[in-house]
Order: sequence, then C-alpha cells, then structure tokens
Amino acid sequence: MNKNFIQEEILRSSGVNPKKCMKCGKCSATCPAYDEMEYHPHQFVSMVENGDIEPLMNSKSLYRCLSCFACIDRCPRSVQPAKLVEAVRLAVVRQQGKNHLTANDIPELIDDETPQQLLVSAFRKYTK
Amino acid sequence: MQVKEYKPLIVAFCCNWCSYAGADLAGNNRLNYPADVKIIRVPCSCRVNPMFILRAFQRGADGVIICGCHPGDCHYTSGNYYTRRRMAALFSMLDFLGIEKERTRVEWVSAAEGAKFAATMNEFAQTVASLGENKRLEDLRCKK
Amino acid sequence: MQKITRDQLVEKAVALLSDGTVSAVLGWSRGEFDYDITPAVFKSAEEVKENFVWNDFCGANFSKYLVAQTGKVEGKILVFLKPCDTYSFNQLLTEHRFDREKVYAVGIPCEGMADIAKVREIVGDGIVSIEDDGESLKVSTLYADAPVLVGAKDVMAERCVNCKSKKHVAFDELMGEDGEVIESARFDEVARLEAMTPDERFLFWQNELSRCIRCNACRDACPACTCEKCVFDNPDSAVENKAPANSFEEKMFHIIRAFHVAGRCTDCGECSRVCPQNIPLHLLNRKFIKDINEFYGEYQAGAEVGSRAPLVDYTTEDLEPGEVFERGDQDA
Amino acid sequence: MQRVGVFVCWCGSNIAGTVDVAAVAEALKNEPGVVFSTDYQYMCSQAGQDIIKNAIAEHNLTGIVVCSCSPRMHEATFRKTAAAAGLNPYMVEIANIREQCSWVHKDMTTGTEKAIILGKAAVAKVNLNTPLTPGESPVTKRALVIGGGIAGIQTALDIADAGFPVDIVETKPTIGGKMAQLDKTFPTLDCAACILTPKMVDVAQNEKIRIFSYSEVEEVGGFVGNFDVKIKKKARYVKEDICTGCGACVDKCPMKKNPNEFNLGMDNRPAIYIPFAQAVPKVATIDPNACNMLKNGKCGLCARVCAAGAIDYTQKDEIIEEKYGAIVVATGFNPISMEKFDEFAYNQSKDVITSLEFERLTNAAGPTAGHLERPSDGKSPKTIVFVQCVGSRCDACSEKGKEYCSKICCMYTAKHAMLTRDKYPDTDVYVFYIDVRTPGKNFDEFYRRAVEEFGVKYIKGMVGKVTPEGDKLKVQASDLLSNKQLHIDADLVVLAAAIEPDKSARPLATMLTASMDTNDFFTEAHPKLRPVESPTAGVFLSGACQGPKDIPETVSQAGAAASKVIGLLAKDKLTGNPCVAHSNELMCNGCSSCERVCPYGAITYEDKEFRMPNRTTKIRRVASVNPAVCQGCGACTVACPSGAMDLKGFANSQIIAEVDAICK
Repeated sequence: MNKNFIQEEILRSSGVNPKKCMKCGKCSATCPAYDEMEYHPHQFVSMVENGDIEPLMNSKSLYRCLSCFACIDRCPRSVQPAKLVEAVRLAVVRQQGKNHLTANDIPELIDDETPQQLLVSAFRKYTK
Repeated sequence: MQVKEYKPLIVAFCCNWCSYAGADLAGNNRLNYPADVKIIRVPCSCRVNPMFILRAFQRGADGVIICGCHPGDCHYTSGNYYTRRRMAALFSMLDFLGIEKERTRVEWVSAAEGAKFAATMNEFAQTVASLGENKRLEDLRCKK
Repeated sequence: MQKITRDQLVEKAVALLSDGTVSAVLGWSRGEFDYDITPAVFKSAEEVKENFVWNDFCGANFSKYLVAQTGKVEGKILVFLKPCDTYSFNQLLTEHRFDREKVYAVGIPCEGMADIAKVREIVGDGIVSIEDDGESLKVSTLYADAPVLVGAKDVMAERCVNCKSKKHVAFDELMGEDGEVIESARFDEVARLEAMTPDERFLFWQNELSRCIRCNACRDACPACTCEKCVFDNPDSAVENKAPANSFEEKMFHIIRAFHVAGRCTDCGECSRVCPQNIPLHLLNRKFIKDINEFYGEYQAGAEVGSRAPLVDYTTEDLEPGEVFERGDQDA
Repeated sequence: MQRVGVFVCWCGSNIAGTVDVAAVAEALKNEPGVVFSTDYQYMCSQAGQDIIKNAIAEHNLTGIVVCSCSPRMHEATFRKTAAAAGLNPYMVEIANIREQCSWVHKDMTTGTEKAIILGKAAVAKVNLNTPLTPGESPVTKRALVIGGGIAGIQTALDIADAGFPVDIVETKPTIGGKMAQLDKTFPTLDCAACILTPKMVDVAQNEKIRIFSYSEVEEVGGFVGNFDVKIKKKARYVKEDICTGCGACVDKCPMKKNPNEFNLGMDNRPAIYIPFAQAVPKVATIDPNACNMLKNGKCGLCARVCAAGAIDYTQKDEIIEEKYGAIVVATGFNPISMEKFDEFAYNQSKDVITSLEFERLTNAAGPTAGHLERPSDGKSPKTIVFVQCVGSRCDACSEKGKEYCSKICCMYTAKHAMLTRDKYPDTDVYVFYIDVRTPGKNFDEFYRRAVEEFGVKYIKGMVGKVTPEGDKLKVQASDLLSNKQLHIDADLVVLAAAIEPDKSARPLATMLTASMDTNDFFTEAHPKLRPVESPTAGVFLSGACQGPKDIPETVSQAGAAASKVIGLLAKDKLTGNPCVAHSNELMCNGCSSCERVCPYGAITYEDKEFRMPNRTTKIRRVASVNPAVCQGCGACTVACPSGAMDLKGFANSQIIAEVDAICK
C-alpha cells in the first residue's frame, strides 16, 4: 500500500486536519501516558501531516495511548490527536489483511458484564 | 450538434456595507463561485423592491438572491428587519402562485464572511441549476 | 332581504341634507340594469328621492370615494358604510387620505350582498330585471316565460358568505343594531391552495390570471389603491404597463398590487366583486393576510385608526424568509 | 442622451489575467450612449486618471463607467477625477470586474463574458444618472470620547489641544483604565503610574475637557456633525463638586469587606471608596450594594465625618443631553474569563493567577504593597511558571478561547519574568511559549535580555495541566525541543489570558450603528487606509476596542483618531451624501408608510396646494425628506406604494436598468 494512500485513509477515518496544529505541544503536556510513548501526541500529529506513518504503525506508542482524550479536550486548535492515534491503530489492523476477530471467537472472550455497544464497536474496529 | 450547456442566470442584490464587502472579500481571497452570479449593489437590502425581483424573473433570471447585513448589524440599524418581513411575505406569495421557492433566497452575509458569500453562491447556483430554466415567471419575449 | 330599507336610508339622507349637516350624499344609483348599481353623489333631497337605490347589489365600498369627493364638496358629505366598509374607512384615515371632519358617516347593517355571477349560473343570461321580495330575488330574463325565484342566500357573494365582521369600527351615527366580529372561514380556500403541490397551484393561478384583461377594475375599486398615480401608469417607474402583453405581466401586476396593499388591505373583497373575468383576486390578498397573521401575530387592517401595518414594522425576533417554508413543511 | 465614456482597467494582471480587457472595451463601444471606450494598465494611476480627464474634455462626456476594482476601493478616486475634469462626480459608475469577476473566475472566456455584462449594467445605470450635489449640514464643535483609559485620555487631550471641547464618558468612578492598574511598562520599564497619572491630571485641569465618570452612554441619535447623545450619570451618592477626596469617609466606613475591583478582588475596600490614590476625579463613590445606609437606612457615618458635607444619600441617576460633532470609541479590553480552563486550576487554587493580577501583586500600590507574595499564604514564591497564549490563537470552533493573537502577552510576560528575576534572583522563572512574538521597537532586544541577562527559562511547549498538591502546584508541561514531558513543582502559576473587547462595546456599537467583527472588535472603515475610523461617519476608534494593542500603539492610534476628529470639527459645514431619498410630490399620497420605516426620522409631512384640472386646487399631505438627516438606506422607497419615494443614485429606474442589462 502506498504511503499517500495510508495517510489519506488515516485523515479520512479520523476526520482530523493536522494542518490546524500550531505546534504548541499542549497535547503532549497533558498526556498521562507520555513517558510510556516513543512518539508523543504532538509527534503523531506532525508525523501524520508529513506522511511519516510507517514508524508510527510499528511503534508500541500506539497501544500506550489510553484514549483518555485529554489531548482532544485541551487542544486549543481542535486538532484531536487521540483520533489520529486511533486511526493509525485501525490502519494497522486493516493492513494485517484479515479479520482480527471472527464471530466464533467472541463467546469465550466476553463475560456477562460486557455492554453490547462495546461488541459492536469492537467489531467495527477489528474486522475488515 | 453541440448542445448548449444550461447556465442559470442569477441576480444577487448585495447591500453596500456588508454583503457587497463580503463579495469583495471573497474576491480578495480568490474564492471561486460561478460566473452566473451577477451582483447589483444597493445601499441596503431594504432598497430591494419586489418589483426588481419580479423584473429580473421576467427578463429571464433563474434565481434571485438578496444579501444583507446580519439582523442587528444593519448599517442603517433596521433596514434588514424590513427586508426580512417583506421578503418572507413575498416569497411565501410566490410559492403560493406555484413558483419554485428555491429560486428566491435571502442570506445574511457580513463584510467578514467572504467564505460564506462564495459558499452561498456556489450552493444557490447549484440549487437553481438543478431546477432548470425559469419558465413560470419569465416573459417569453425577453428570452433569446 | 336587507334589514334596513331604502325608505329609511332616503329619509335619513333627506333629513341630513335638509338640516344642513351635510351638503352631499354618497350613495348608490341605478345603472343600466337593476344589478349594476353605480355609486353617485347626490346634492339635493330631490335627487336622493328620485335616484337613490338600496338593494342586494349595493356592494360598492364607498370609503375610497371619500378621497376624491371630500375635496370637491363644500361642507360635509354623508356616506353610508356597511360594516366591512368601515374598516377601509379607518385604514384610509390611518393613511391620512381624507379629512375626517368633512365626512358624516352613517353605519348601516348589511345582511350580505348578492353576486350577479351566481344569479347567472342559476338563471342563465339575458337578465332584464331583478326584484327583491325579501327572502328571494325574482329574476326575469329574455328567454324565460316567467320570472325565476332565486334564494338570496344561494346567490350571496363569496365575501359575504365568509363575512369577517358585522361590527362597525367607525361611524358618526348608526342605523339599526351593531353586530360582532365573526370567526369566518375566509382563509379556508387559501389553505386549500396551500395544501396543493406547487405544480397544481401554478396551474390554478395560470388558469385564473391568464383571463385577466388588465381592465384595472380591481385597482380602481380597491380602497387601498388610492395612489395619486399608480406605478403601473407611471412611465418613470420603469415598470409602466397598461395592458397585458403576455402571461407574465398580469402576474407581475397582480403580485405587485397585492404586495402594495399587503398589511393595508382590509379584505373588503371589492377586487373580486368588480372583476369582469371573475378572477378570485381576493385570495392573493387573503394569502398575505393569513401569512402576516401567522408570522407576526393577528392583524386586521382598519380595525383601529393609526395602527402600524406589519410590513412597516418589525421585531428583532422575526422569522427568516427561509423559515417561511419550513413552517409550511411542518404543517403538511 | 448621455455621452458615456468607458474605461477598462487591467489592474496589471489582476484583471487582465482573467479578462480580455480589450474585448470588454470593444464590446461596450456598442452600448447605448457610449461614445468612447478604452483600456489601460492602471486606471487609478495618475496616467490612467489623465486618460479619463482627457477623454471627458475631448469627447464631451456626460457620464463615465470605469470597469475596475470594487467601488469600495476606488469609486471616490474616480469621482474626484471626474470632478477635476468638470464632470459631476455622481456621473461615475464602477463595474466591479476585479473582486467580483477576475478574482473569482479562472477562465478567460467566462471572465470576459461576465465583465462585459457587468460593464453593460454599469452603462445602463449611468445612462440614467443625474448630476447630484451634496447637501450641507453644520458641525457641532464638540467631541465625545467614550472610555477614559489611556486611549480615551490621549484622544481627549489631543482634541482639546487643538481647541475643541471634549467630554469623556467613563463607566468606572475614575479615568485611567487598564494602564492605571499596571506596574511597569515594556520595553522601557517606566512605571505606568509615573507616565499615566500626569496625563490624568492634565485631563482634569484642561478646561476644554469635561469628565463624566461613573457614567454611561444611554442613547445616541443624529448623525455625523450632529450627534445627540444621552449620558447617564450614575448616582455616586457623593456631590462631585464638593468632595475634596480627603478620604476621611473611606477610613471610617464600617462596611470594609467588599472585593476591591481595582485590585481584581485580591483585597477589600469599604462601601465608600476612592479606587486609588491618584484617581481622577478624586472623589469618593458609594457602592449602593454594599452601603448599609443605602440598603437599610442605618449608618450614615460617612455623612457625619465629611467636613465638606458632600455625602448625599438621596442622589439619583442623572441624564445629561449633549450634542456632539464626533464620537470616539475607546472602550478598551478585558482579560477573558478563565472559568473554562479547568486544566490550569484557576478556580481551585488562589496561586494560579492571571497576568493582570500578577501586575497588581507587583505594584507598589497593590494589595501586597509590591512584595511578591502568594495570594494563598503570603509566602514568597520560589518557582514561578508563566503560561502564554491562554485562550489566544484557539480554533474558530473552540468555545473556550479566541481565534486571534492577543498581541501584548509575549511582551508583558517577558517583563514579568525579567522583573521577578531582577528583584528576586533566587526565584526560578519558567515561561512556556508556543512562539515568542516581539515585533516592535526594542521588543526583541527586551525579550533576549530576559533570557540572556536575567536567566528566565523559556521553554517551547505548553502547560497541559496544573494540579494543586499541598502548598505546591504540580505543573505538567511539554518541552518540545528536548522532547520531554516536564513536571515542575511551582509556587505560583501566571496565566497570560487572552484579551477581549469590553462587554459594553456590543450595545454601544448598536447605538452608534457602527459595525463589529465576530469577536466584537469594532471594524475600521478600511483595514489599511482608514484604520481609526468606523464605517459609520463621525465615529472614530481609539485603542483596543478596534483590536489588541499595546500602549505605544494605542497612544498612536489615539492621536490619529484625535487628528481625524479635529479635521472633522475644524469644518464649519459638512457636505453630506447626496444619494438620499426624495419624494415626488405629485405622486405622494401622504400615507405615512415611509415615515414609519425611516430609521432616522428624516421624513416629515406638509400640506401643499396642488393645481387640479379646471382651474381648481387641492390641498394634499405630502412627504418631504430632510437630506441632511437621510442616510440613503432606501427603506422608504419600498414602503411607498405609489413609487413617489425614490433614492437618488439608486433610483428604481437605475436598478431596473441594471437588472435588464444583466438579464438581457
């Protein structure tokens, strides 16, 4: 898959416009998982903007983001870095070329407490 | 034979203080909109007499849009409030006579809203184009 | 079928002329036929006794005539006003169109006027005479051997069927009893048209308005159309046109005319009464009235002198022209 | 028949790039009335104007059409050109083929076609133009300045200096505004009070200047040269002319615990108070919400101690009516509320303050007498974190902040940081910045000194979160250049809050019919060429009400506004806009519809005698328009059913001619 295509796909699925970023770093300042991450939220934004997506997709940072959305809440420019992280995760999943989960896998994974909504969103996220 | 592409003719009445300046700003920012839109400058949207609108339709305009300052921001304090009432009544009447209501519009565009001006014109031109030629109000003698 | 009789009116007019209260009387006189009643100015008791007419065809609204006649007469002029005429009377006063001091207004009750078109629908053409015998009209025609009896209610004009008020809102003296404002169904026809599709409405109006011969009777009879010079007669207005050249111009004429009287029209119905082509012009005016009532609150032009017409008024919270149609969609 | 000349401008390539100007000139040659048509690179240049002048003379032109940029740009220029050549300036029409044609269309064919149509419309209109002569109205030689901050003060002083009387209306009990609250001023570090208070005294002593303090503008009527203004002088319950400002009442007042507005609520003041020592007028004011006498009728102590007998509990609001020739708006700014910025813990900790509060903390006349002490416990802070751009430069859809740069924060933060390091060298000072913007004389040098000489730690990055913990403020921030997240234990956090126009500006703009932008800053008549004038004639802008400004800029704009006012007041008569409504008496019905829609009350009625057929006459009521009052909106022309009312310059026939030309 070509680099531009992935970039476009990420921008499209996240709905984020990284050009709005004014590089203030408030996202990284606010991030509770900062020290766990190799690439920090502000870097996510600028790397996606530059099409530098490969390293992001291979980075563990992806899974260190807690999706707490503090960066989204506090970004003065409404850039929404967490949505980009989410979109890169999705790109990784989709690149694996197969479904992460099948319907048959589900019964053993869930317990009674799992809300249905979570199942639906997991399906959306982890299947092609 | 080449089929002549249908181009709607749109007359836009713009108040001098807000909307005409908004149109200028759209120009300053090079925001494109169809050349089908022709602007007539009036001091205030309340200068637009229903006769002008009907005349435009009579002479073959396909859509007429009136742009003024936002309510409350009229350069003349209250002109656009009168516009709002007059045009509400007139548009409702045109609709009552079976004339497509999409052909007439009032839009408030401030001097700072160049982007809104361009977007409005693009959208209005498209709407009018989708209606096709204005057949219901035109004077057939005036059509080429 | 009118409760008040010709004799009573003549007696009143003669009395007022004789004691010098008024120097002229604005009243009805016979035209070519019994049913084409003509407005007339009577200057003496003899003229009144001889030519004054009062019957079911005396629909003419005299308030407009005051604009011209008050200037021509020394002293006061007597005018008989039916309830609906009083609204026009007030509206003209609001617009300073005549001097109230020069008018002696006598309010007279009205039981509804007849529409000759409706009579013709029943008896056919060739009407030579119509006699009123209280409950019905005795119509003689060229082609029938015997006069036909027509129920007065059956030939009542549309505007009277949907009468909006039997109350006089202006008078110096009242003959008979005053009535009340009526909850009429006058907007039903407008609502029926509104419920149609735009295409149906267009066909309806195309059909109606294409009959217009631009005789200007509607304008000339309209008590709101009292302009010194009508824009359509004024070469400087750039929209001057006196005869319909095609289907557009009569539309333009009727839309502009309705717009010019919007907020000022009292819904007296004179436009439709005088239209020789029977175009329901009052529907255009009623559409404006209905809209104005719905958009800006109930307003009856002429209900009081000095009220501010809705189109020369505003609030900062008025609905947007685009919302006019959203409202319609919700209704539908 | 007119003899029309058409002049098509290339505007370099601005027009000629998308419009075939020669083709436009050629096409318009065939329009009715056109006797001359040409094109030129720059019609607005001297050479271009000469072409017009020569053509007027040579071809005996009675009207001209210039196909060029927007009339808002150069209509006045070409009108002057026409006038210089002896042609009535109102015989000029502009076809806007730049902003509304060449700049918005890309294709040469389309652009040219449209330009021709726009040109035709202008020719059609000019054929119906008539020469117009502006009316004249007298000028009231008195100016009103709304707002008594440094902008208002400077404007008033400059106007008074030219010999014209000026009134200042200030809502607060004293003039001085924000500058009076400041400690030192960048980049020279002058003490604000030392340079401001002499000016305040000048104002008080200038016999041309009247100060209406504790007052508000209630109503504005009239028009340029002739404004009628109602000013509400709020009751201060102290007779201004008798009070000596001795302060005995202030000392004795028992109701001492009221937040002191002047110190931003960081200390208290009594119910009767003088905002600060150098207040002008130095007169006490009673806060009616705090005074026991006014609330419950019990106390009266201040009246007893006042030797001058100035206290008057029965005082009422007073309305003053005055006429003015010009109005200057100088309503200034306020820091935005920090309510929505939870992350900085402004509402949770007293030690998170705004820069204006910091200013009071370091001011010798402030709540701590100039000692830098933490508001919570009075300890001196050892680590101070300054956060820039709080609420500035936000996204347009952000509900928290403003889209614009507040302009002054970079410099005052540098000033605060530098002064702190200077006075308390053992303090660690961090400044978190996104960009440091220092365009201004000696500004960048100042900032560099803060870093290089005073050791202020500038960190590129933003603070994400401030958490109060014990007596510390845990500051979590990013350092973008070293790609680290920082955790600093601070004693004091200072937020450089964005600034916004004063809340009074919006209603005032409505009263003045002056326009505002979406941020409630007043708009100028032209962003570059007329920066101190409002588009509303006779209304001028001074200071931060027009946009964020520092003191030097405010003062220069104040002076510029004053010079514009002086230019206006120096005239004995104003020539008005001749494009006003007029009523054709022969057609007027006297129905009053026009009068009801006129926003200016310009229409009156008179009874006139008219000749009628057969040697009779008739007296009719007809409308007449006062051309000095009419502003030419045209509301009346549509309200008029007979079409008797028309607008000069935008007549029914002219607009319809344009419609016809466009729809042909």
